[in-house]
Amino acid sequence: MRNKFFLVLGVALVALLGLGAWQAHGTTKVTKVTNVGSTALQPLVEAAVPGFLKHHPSIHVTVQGGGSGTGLSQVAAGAVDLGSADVFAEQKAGIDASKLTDHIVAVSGIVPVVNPKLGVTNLTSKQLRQIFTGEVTNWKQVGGPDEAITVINRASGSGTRLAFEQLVLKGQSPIKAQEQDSNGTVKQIVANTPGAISYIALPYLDKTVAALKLNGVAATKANITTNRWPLWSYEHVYTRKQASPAARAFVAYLQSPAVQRHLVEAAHYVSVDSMTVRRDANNQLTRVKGGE
Amino acid sequence: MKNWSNRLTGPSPESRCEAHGRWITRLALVVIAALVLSIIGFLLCRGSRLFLTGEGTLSAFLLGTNWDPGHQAFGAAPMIVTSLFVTLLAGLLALPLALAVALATTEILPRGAKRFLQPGIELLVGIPSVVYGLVGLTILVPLTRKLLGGTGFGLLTGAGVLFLMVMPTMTSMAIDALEAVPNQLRRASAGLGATRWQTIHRVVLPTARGGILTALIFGMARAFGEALAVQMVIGNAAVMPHGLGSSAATLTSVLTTGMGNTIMNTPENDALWSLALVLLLMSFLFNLATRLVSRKKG
Amino acid sequence: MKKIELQNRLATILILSLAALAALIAGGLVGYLLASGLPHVSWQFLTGSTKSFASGGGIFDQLFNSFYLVVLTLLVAVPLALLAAIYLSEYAKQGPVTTGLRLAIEVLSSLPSIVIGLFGYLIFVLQWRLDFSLLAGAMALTILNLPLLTRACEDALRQVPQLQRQAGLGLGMPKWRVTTKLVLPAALPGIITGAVLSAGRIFGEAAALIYTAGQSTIAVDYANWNPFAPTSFLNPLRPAETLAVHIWKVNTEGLVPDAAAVSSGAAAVLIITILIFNLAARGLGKLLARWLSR
Amino acid sequence: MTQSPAITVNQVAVAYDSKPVVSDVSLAFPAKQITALIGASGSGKSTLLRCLNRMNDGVATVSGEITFHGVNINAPQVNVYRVRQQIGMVFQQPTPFPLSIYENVIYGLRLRGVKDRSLLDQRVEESLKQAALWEEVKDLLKASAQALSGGQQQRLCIARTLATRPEIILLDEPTSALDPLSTNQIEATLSQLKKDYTIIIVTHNMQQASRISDWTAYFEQGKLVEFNQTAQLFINPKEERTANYLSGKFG
Repeated sequence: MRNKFFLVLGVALVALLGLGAWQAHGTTKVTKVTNVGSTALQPLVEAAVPGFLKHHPSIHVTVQGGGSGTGLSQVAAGAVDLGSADVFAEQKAGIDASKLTDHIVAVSGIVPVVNPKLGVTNLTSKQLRQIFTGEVTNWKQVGGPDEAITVINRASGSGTRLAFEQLVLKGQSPIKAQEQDSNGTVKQIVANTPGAISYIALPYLDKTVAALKLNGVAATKANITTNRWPLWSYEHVYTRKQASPAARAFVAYLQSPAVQRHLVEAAHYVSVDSMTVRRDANNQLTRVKGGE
Repeated sequence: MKNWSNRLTGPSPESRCEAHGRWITRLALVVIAALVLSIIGFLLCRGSRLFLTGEGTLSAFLLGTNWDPGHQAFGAAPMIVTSLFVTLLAGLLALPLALAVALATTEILPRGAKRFLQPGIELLVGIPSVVYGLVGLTILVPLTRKLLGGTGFGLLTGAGVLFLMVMPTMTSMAIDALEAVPNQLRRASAGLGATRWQTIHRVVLPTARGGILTALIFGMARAFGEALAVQMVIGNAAVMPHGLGSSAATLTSVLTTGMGNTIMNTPENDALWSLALVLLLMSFLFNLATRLVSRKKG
Repeated sequence: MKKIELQNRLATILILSLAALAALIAGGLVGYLLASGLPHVSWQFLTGSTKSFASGGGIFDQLFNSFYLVVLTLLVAVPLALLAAIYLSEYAKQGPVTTGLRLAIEVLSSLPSIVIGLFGYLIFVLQWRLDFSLLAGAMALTILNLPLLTRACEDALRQVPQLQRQAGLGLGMPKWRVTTKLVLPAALPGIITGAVLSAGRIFGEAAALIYTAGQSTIAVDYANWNPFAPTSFLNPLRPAETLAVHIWKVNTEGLVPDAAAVSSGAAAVLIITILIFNLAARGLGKLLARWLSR
Repeated sequence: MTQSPAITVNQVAVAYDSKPVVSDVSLAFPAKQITALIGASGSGKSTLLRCLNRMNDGVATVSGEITFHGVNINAPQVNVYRVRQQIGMVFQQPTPFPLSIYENVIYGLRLRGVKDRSLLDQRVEESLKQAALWEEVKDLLKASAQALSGGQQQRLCIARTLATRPEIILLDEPTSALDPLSTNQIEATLSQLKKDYTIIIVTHNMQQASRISDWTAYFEQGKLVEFNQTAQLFINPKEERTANYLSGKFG
């Protein structure tokens, strides 16, 4: 009797599932677009998905992290449609940048941060460089309290670190120090460690850490657009040269005013449109007209 | 006669059921074996690329102390040493406590104690490693800073967090090992006038030694492979450690930090897979050694 | 004689105080997490959905995903581990092959979960075209949990007295029947303990899921019960962020101003969820044991 | 012997791994009689008993011939489960399953797919009566078998074996875990059962062998020393080794 009951139950379940499969098959076809890459950029791209879905209900976009390296590798290998990165593809060895198309979706400021109890608010470029190369090991050498400096660097190979090394260290190699991969972790460590210094992306800055001025200039959006604050980098989304129409539609949406005016601002990135300078993969600056 | 030989030979529902059972269990085993072997093969394949492409040599990899994959320096010795040391330290810290809890619940406390303990242990296993890392960052790091001076990040803190993470697993397995000791043995020992400690020390622990060793292996294996939590408190700097308070990096923490930032099939990325292979080989050797030790004495 | 008793008493005190220390550490940890997290937990937090840049986001999707992933993983992992354990404990002869296999399974348990995650990404997500999905996550977690689970099942089976098996065999039952009808119900508590411990690891795992189940959730429809529909909450082929991954993400790259609150609140919710899940699993296990032995 | 033997053992040897435990035993067990196997621990008597329904499969290697109704039960085409259904076994310790008394008795039948309620009811009553347990448990058939006393549990196990209607019942020291009163009851039950069944019992208790068995086989170091009618063997053993064992002398 029990067996019969389970038989009936099983048949009913299979029938229901079959019906479901048939029904789901009948609905309109859905195109999938997958974005893999920079974890720092992920929140912004993810936030753009609901708005995009309103315009293109048949395109489902999945946004995943995995890191800039993964993003570039996978989009180059054709495994995913979009690869987000915070470095130029040209700056990464092992990637054939000529196969990829770069779409810049935002500009991110990079800001040095210290433990808030330290009381240091300003450093010169030289002092910052000396701290990260290990020439200066105590805060009192740069006008702060007598406190050992704990340097927290970013993961080697990460876009933020690459930009920081190019713009601040100018070719000198940094001391071997603690390396952390993510903005959040860096922030937590700096907030909890006396005498700690590191650098994070501007959108992640909050009250738990103290931002430093560089040569008296504060890391504000206005200063970034004019390059008065030189520590900034692009946030890229790469596609292959022959990208699918769906992927192209999503990238176009990311660069559209709907995203650039509202979401980018809300996420504390700087909109690409407002920049008055442009930088290429070799760090050459060119002034562009317009801006705000 | 004919009749009987018919009655006793040939298939029956029972023999069909048995064949069926054998088939299905063997299938499961084959699936698992295929999975395990493909992972091992996968790691061997990826992990040896660095050496096969000629970008690095095995001896420089195992003995070199300079890890800077961006500049073709692939010395993994600091991480190997750190991983081993931190794991051992965490295991040695956790084992006495895990064993004490297990002994207390199985040998000393009334049976009801286990009912409260078990859900507690299972809870601790389920806490995400990030949360352990955060607890380490907010509690253990300042504590170590006071204790040892310096930054507070380092080997000891890393081992401390790992100790917290592996203790529940080890406790749970140690309890299982002690419970597997037949009660007759305990009664026989008590009947000979042995005190509780003598029974534990001379009968229970020797009998359960295999299981306790397994608990240790599993606990340390988990410590060995843990990344996210350790990475937050160990200082994550790929340098040779020179003291309990010095910053260091484990194989897994370097692996996890670097994996997302490197391009596949570049030497930087291959070096990370080689680290994973080292991890696999070391835990293999470690398992083998423990097996040999337990067999020799048991 | 006196010395022996003194030794006994000292040893007992030592064991109990060490155990108390362990309990204190563990209790303090859980208490700390609950105390720092519970104030942030509200009905809105439990039932709301995540926000990208603003504070006040909830964790409902993540909570459900965690549950669903645990169920899916156990559905794959427990039968596999159990059958393998049955083979190892009931059928296999001791020999180099079984020893080697056991060793290989145990070695697997020390692989960092990110390696399993990347393996899952390259094989399940890309090779098998499962995309970032619950199913790919469940399979990666199956690999992660196989060692512990197989071990637990095997131990549980071995602890069933040999006599029970013989009694069944003596009645002319095939070994497979003896195993499923007599040994399995008796071993069920041990198997459930293993499964519950695994469930705990699944609830808490992040690194292996980042590359498999993914770290973002698509908008799902909780009214659509058809598991084949792309937006159904039951669809195993949709990407899903679990609570542990969410905690990880908020802590590492969260852009919400209340990241710390979300993280600690989510941790507290996770702890309570695991507690409820474990109690329910044990209750269910008792029912199952009764049902199996009939 | 007027009847043909129930089961015949011809030049049987058993070895665990490569360690021989039983060697060159030939023996014909008379039908519908009780045969006792006696001997010191390790003499191989239990091992031989377990060979009779192939409980040593996969554990030990058995050579020689064991013939049941003209069929060599170790032949490859023989279905081991059918052999065991004809030759049941009861063990040293009572092994009730964690079920009701009723379900325990009909366990073997259920597995064979018997569904007829009245047949099952009838089998339960018959078997429990044959095992002399019916009067004690007829009102608690739905109660858990594990609540019974040790002696009752062992009789339940006998009833469980009887319910599948075997021809031969093998008992491996069935009373070694029981008190004298329960032992008496089991012995009485066995004496009743020999009307319908062939019974082969391994026992350490020589009084028990002399009380209940019709035939006795004495084993020493894996060899059959003497096999005779019980009265003969106990009063007038032909072999000196048997006499020594019976009088408590060893070596």
